[in-house]
Amino acid sequence: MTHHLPRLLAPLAALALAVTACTAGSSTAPAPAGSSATTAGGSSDRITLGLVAEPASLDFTKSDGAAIPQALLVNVYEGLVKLDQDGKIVPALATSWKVSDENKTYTFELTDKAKFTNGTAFTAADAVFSINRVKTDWTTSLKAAMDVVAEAKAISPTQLQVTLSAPSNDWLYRMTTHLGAMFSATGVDDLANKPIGTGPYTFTSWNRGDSITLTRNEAYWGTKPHYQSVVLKYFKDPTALNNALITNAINVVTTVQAPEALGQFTGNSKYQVIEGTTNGEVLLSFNNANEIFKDKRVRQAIRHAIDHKALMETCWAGKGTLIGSFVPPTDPWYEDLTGVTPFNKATATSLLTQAGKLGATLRLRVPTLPYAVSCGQVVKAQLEAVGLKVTLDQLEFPATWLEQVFRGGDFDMSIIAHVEPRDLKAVFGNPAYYTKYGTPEIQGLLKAADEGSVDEQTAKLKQVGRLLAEDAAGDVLFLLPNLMVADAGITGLPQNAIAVAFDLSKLGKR
Amino acid sequence: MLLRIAERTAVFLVSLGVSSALVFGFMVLLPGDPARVALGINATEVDVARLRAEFGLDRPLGEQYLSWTGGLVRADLGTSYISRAEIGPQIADRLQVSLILVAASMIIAVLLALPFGTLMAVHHRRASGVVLSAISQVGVAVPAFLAGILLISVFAVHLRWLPSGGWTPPAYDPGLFLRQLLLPALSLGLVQGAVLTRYVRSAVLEVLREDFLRTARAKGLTPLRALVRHGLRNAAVPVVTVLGLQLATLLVGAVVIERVFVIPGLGSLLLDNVGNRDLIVVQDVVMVLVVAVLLVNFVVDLLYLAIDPRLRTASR
Amino acid sequence: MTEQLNAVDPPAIRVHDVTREFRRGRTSLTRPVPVVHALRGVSLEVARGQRFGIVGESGCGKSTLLRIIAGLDRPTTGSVQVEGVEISHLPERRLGFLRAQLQLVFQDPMSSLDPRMRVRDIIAEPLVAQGHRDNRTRVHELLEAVGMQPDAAERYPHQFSGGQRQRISIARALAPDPRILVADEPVSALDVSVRAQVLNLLAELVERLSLTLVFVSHDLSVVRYVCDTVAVMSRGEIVETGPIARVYDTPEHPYTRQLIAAAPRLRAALAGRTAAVLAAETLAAQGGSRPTSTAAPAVPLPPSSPKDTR
Amino acid sequence: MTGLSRGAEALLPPPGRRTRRGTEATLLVGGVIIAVIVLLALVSLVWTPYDTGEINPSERLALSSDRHWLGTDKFGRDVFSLLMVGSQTTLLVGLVSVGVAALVGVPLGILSAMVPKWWGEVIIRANDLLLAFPALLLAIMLTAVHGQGVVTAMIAIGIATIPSFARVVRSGAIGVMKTEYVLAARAAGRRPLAIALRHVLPNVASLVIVQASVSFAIAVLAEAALSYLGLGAPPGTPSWGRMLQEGQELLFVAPRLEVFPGVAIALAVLGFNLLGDGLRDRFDPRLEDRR
Amino acid sequence: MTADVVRVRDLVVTVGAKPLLVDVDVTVHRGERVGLIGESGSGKSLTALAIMGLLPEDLIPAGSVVVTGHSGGGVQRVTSVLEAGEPALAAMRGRDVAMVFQEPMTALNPTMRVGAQVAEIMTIHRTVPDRGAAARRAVELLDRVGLPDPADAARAYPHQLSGGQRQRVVVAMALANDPALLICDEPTTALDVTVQALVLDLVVRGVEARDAGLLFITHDLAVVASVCERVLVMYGGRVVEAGEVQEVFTRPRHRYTRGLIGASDLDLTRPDGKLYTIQGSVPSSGRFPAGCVFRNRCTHATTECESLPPWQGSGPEQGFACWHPVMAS
Repeated sequence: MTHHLPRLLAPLAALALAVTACTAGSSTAPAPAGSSATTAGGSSDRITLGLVAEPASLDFTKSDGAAIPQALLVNVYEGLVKLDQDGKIVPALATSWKVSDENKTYTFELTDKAKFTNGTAFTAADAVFSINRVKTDWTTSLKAAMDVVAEAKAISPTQLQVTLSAPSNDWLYRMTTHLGAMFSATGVDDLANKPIGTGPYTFTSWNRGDSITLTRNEAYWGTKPHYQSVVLKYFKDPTALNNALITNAINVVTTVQAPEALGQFTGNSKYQVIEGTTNGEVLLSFNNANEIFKDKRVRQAIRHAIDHKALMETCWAGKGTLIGSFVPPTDPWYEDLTGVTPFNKATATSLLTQAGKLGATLRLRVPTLPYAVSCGQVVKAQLEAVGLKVTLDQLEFPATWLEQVFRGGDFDMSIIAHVEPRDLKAVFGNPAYYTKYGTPEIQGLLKAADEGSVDEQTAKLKQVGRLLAEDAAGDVLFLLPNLMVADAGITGLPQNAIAVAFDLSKLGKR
Repeated sequence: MLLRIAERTAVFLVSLGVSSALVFGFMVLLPGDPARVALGINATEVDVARLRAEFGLDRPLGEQYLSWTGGLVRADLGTSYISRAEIGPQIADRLQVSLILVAASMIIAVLLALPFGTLMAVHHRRASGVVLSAISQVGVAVPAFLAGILLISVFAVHLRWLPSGGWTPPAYDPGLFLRQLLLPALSLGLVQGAVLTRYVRSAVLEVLREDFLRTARAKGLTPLRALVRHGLRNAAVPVVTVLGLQLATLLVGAVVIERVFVIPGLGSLLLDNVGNRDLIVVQDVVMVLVVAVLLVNFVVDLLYLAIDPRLRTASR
Repeated sequence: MTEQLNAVDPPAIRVHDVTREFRRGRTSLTRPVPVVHALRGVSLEVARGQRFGIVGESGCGKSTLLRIIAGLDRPTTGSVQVEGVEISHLPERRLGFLRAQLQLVFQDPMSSLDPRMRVRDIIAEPLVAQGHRDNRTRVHELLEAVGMQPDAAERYPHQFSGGQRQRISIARALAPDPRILVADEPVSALDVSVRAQVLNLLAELVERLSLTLVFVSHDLSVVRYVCDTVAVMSRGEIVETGPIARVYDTPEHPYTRQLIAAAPRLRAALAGRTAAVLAAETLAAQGGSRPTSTAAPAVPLPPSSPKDTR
Repeated sequence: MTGLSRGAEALLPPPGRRTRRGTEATLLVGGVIIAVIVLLALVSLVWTPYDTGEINPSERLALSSDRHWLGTDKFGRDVFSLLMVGSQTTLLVGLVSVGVAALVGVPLGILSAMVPKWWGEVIIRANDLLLAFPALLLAIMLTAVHGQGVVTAMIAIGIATIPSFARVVRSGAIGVMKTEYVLAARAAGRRPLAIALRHVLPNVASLVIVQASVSFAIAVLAEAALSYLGLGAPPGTPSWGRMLQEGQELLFVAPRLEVFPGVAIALAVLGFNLLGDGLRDRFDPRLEDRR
Repeated sequence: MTADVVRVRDLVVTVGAKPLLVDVDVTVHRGERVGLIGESGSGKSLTALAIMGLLPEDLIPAGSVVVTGHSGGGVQRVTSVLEAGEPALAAMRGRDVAMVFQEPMTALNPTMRVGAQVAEIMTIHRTVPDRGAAARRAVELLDRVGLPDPADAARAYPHQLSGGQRQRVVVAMALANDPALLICDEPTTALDVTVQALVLDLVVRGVEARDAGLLFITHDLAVVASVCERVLVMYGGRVVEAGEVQEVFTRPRHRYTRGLIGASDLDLTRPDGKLYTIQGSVPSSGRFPAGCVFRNRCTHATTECESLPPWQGSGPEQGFACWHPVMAS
């Protein structure tokens, strides 16, 4: 036999080589740096971050999905303003701004140092172009937030004036998201493949299915980042993500998908574990258009039935924050409302009995996301313990879940984390939304908050939060924690994940 | 001989045609409007209609099918609905990854299966054969991804000998490429090898009972030489069949291992794009996979002709 | 039964100018599809009560002919009449009368009985297929007729020896009380000591039930014992027909002569007809002139024959 | 059976075959494993040590103990109970998918052997085309249409298994159609359907049983793979594949959650494979004479 | 008398506890043609396989089998088959002893050209200087066995030849190294009668030309009478009668031999027109009665037959074992 082995091996080896050779010449060959994930730990020039959801495209003007702005905003694209770690709006490309005319006119002073990576300088004209382009070219749902803009004009190359048709506190906030990303008037031909921005990093390559590589923008107008290159590496499997950190294939796990697994990193001096907060309210949503949920007692019973502490303990290893409302602590109008409907099985059962819905069957349709799948099982068990029947199914995320639950309304309850910042209005202010909620009272308060002063805004939104809790429009199970694990020496990692962007510019090394 | 090749080629081409229609038909059935998915949850009807027109989704199905297959023939796989990237190069990259992984694991499988399967067959009555046979049975029973997980936890996490996953094109860093390839190829290869071993064993057993093998021994060949000179080629037909089937299923089946080892292969591309409802990508990937399988079958058919002269003249 | 036999009746079997061609798989792109001429213009007539032998070597077309007579295959051209009825163009569902009139015994005692069926069901199958119910007594009758115990009915074929299986096969053939029995090499797979038993049984049954017998064999001596008339087939043609004694003693066709010359016979062998003599005579009968030469003529490549397809 | 003179044929055990004893041992081990799994599944219909729907945070990730023989998972559910209930899914997936495959594949195989050769060729080529759609691919495609779930997985695995049934049955049926007893049945006046049912089907039944057993094993593996990818049993439906998937994220915290379902799957596959091998040898016509 | 090329003494072959062959004695001398006859299950083929050392693994032989061959230059090579190791046996097979099997359809490797298969047996034993010579000699051999156009035939694959042609190839192969003993196991059973005559002639002339011994196994008495000088009759795993062909077939002593001759001869009928038969059928292996193996089918069986009949005769080459022999007339 042994004589035959080399002969057998030879053609196979040849095949392998042939395939190999093809790779080198392939059209979308990634840059060497971006293609590999090991050895990252040793290089001071390069850092590799492990992320969970890979973007489907690089063009957030055409495609939804949090992954694109997470990677590109603040890093490749910059806005006029951005959000700091405490949730405050701070300058970015705009060095300062003034609001006048009953909060309807915004005048931004722009930096004159910024330059797009295609070589052109950033001017007010680009800003006007970018703002107008949202209305004309964007196709994502976010664009609606720009509808309030009546006019944008360049007063001088460094002065931009934006006039709103009505006062809106929300508008400036939205400008911190990718809605406010500044594009070069001459650099939007191929956004899906060639993003051009003013940010501290330039887009270098995208090895689809694997990683995106960003390179330091040596011509950046602000403080240049420490790392020469940043690799964002995407993992579908949480275990693989953790393994990658353990085996030095990555330096940072940006989102710990299985909090139970944190155990292997805590107490190990090689790693630092970062626990912060996010905007991600894990919402047990009700389809309020359904007959059964028209009865407030049922909604309240469900809130009473759920032992939130045990739930968070069970499905997210106790990591996270119990908030009892739809407002995260990083918003100024946050209030701890966990006491509104305390966990009480007896109350729940008696409410259900009063409503005549004891033994009713509810369809809990959750997306295929780790926390939703986990929590779904706990919710099912807890609701069944008070006399409801729950059928749990799992819908592929995003497509099927969007199709059937979100758009189709074919569900009784679902679980999903609403990670968009300040999404109170979107989720509970719109009867057409999948939660089918949005009483005139709430809508009125939301409008007043948007148009009023900052103090008014805070007061009104507090009221909304409380109303929602008392009316049990849905049940916020808990607030997702921002859990990261990183090599011990890495600095500048954001404590809280409250902005849509993952700011890579502060990353450094001790 | 030429006729047989022509025959097989015809079957191959007809199969291609039929399966492309099947794949297209199936994709039409997929719920979810790709334009709507691409635009996200709050898109307006106007935007959706515009995008549908842009992708040609509003044209009659027959026309869509013809333009798609026409593109396939010209090796133009179209543009993704969502990422707007050209699909061809993307699939080509992924296919290379999958092919390397599958080829490597099949090499391991064959290197494992040929000697051990033969040994098991020759010694099937002895303790060594029985023990090997039992080991292979256990190997067959282990899911490949479980093998992968175990290999990672031992060799990557505990021993730190090899990376736990990832992929580097061989041209950039051959050493790293090989180190990253080893574990996934092993997890697939060991399991597939165990399966193949069973087939080699039974094929060799089958051949061992052939008259001509007894003739060979009556000529003065030792059992092993008789087997090598006369048996293996005759045992090759069933083994090649299984090998072909394994290759074919592995191209998709490797997706599990790709998931475990974070390898950007074709299976992952398919799975991701089903999730994204990037219909055209799904359609193309499925088609590429089907073509690959049919191609493998075609090659296997030709191999039959090479192995067994009886098939060259006699009609099946 | 015997009084029915009179001259105006049609013969039991009349085969006229039957050809049968098989198209084989194409072997080349350029050449036409090869056609095997299994039968080329075969004609024969079997009178009622006759015991008609068909002799030939493998691939000569005798099995094809037999299948055509039994309505299991169709001639490419020509006519086949059984009991006066033209069967060559009847669809299978209209062959009911043929199934009742003509039954078959096959060669291989292993493969001719369904291993998953009890003997009872095997024997009753022709009856069931023809719509009879409750065949228990008939099965026992038949078993007895072929010299087996009634308890055999409850057993399976593999529990019997080759000779016994052939008896079961005969019992099945006799079940619908046919007038014609067609036997395809019924003893060639049997041990010598058993062969004689089965031949005796066949002869006895044919006699007792006044059957018309068509007996196909490659072995002239077996045919000689069982039959009164013989047709010799070679390469799809009947080369010679006649009373068995005449054909055996004064063969007219060279092929018949060769067949007789080549067959080893015990007594002749003991009298000095050694292998060399056999070969020489065979070649001589064939028209070969150099019986002792090493360069024996090419053995003809037989067309599609059951043995060849293995 | 050629080669050895007929005498020796009856005398010799076919060389290269398992001995009777080996066959019996294989059958026995396979049979016992499967019997235990079936028994567990049946018992779990009426009783399990703990309710698998019940979530018990206070007992999360418990180690093996008297209370929980195999410990608990991250929801505090009893792993042994989960394994018991999970065996239902495993068996169900196997049964339905093998049933689907057999129901389509067997008639297809018989048909392709009984119709004129050319048509048979067309049927089997069409059947071969199905081979181009492995279970995983079908499952991914079907999931896209019907959503994830056990039913989708079962149908996908079932459809993907059709070709192997059709092929095996076809080759067996062709053999049967060549036998003289089929000729005899035709001569006796049997119609094709009766021949198919009374002669072909019973004589390929052993092949079907063996194929079913082996396919069962493959189905169990396929279900595990699908569950791992999130295309199999939904959460709340205990399944071994699902347990493997859920356990994986805790691999280093609680490796037992990976080991137990892994062992269960491997055992089930092993059991069905052994059963299939044993049955194959037992049904081997070459051993038949020696019964 | 010349030297014996094979000498089998007290050969017993068992599988498990079941005896398949008991006390078989066979001797073949150089240049002698010996027939081994019997029905299915009598043990003929097993005897042949035992001589070749090719018994299946789980069949256990005992006794002695000694093959005396010639390895050239007049040097004799003696192989004690049951004791020899595989290399020695391999050296013996195809050189000192060659074998022709029953089924020409399957005895040849379907994936190898015929000429190469013939040449192989010579290269294995290095009876020709090199591969080229082996190939040339193969063509020559194919010519000798009467294949038309032997050069073409050598390039053919087995399936392209007819049954008779294939059997000629097998004979050519068997004779290639001029073996001292040729064993033919039912070599013509699968062949047509006209082909059979020629192949038999081929075999006989082949061994005669080489002065080799021939052990010819068949169930056909007429064939054995045409080919052999001496014959052994086997039944139930035992040799029940042996002697000169003329003697055994004209004056059989054992009741089985007598019955076999009667049943074989279709020209001979009983007074009632029926053929002579032996009652019952051959039992399957291991089911033969103790004592005289034939007694359950024998019309002359008495209680005496329950004990083993002794061998009566001048030696293993002539004699019989029967309590109630046919009286020599």
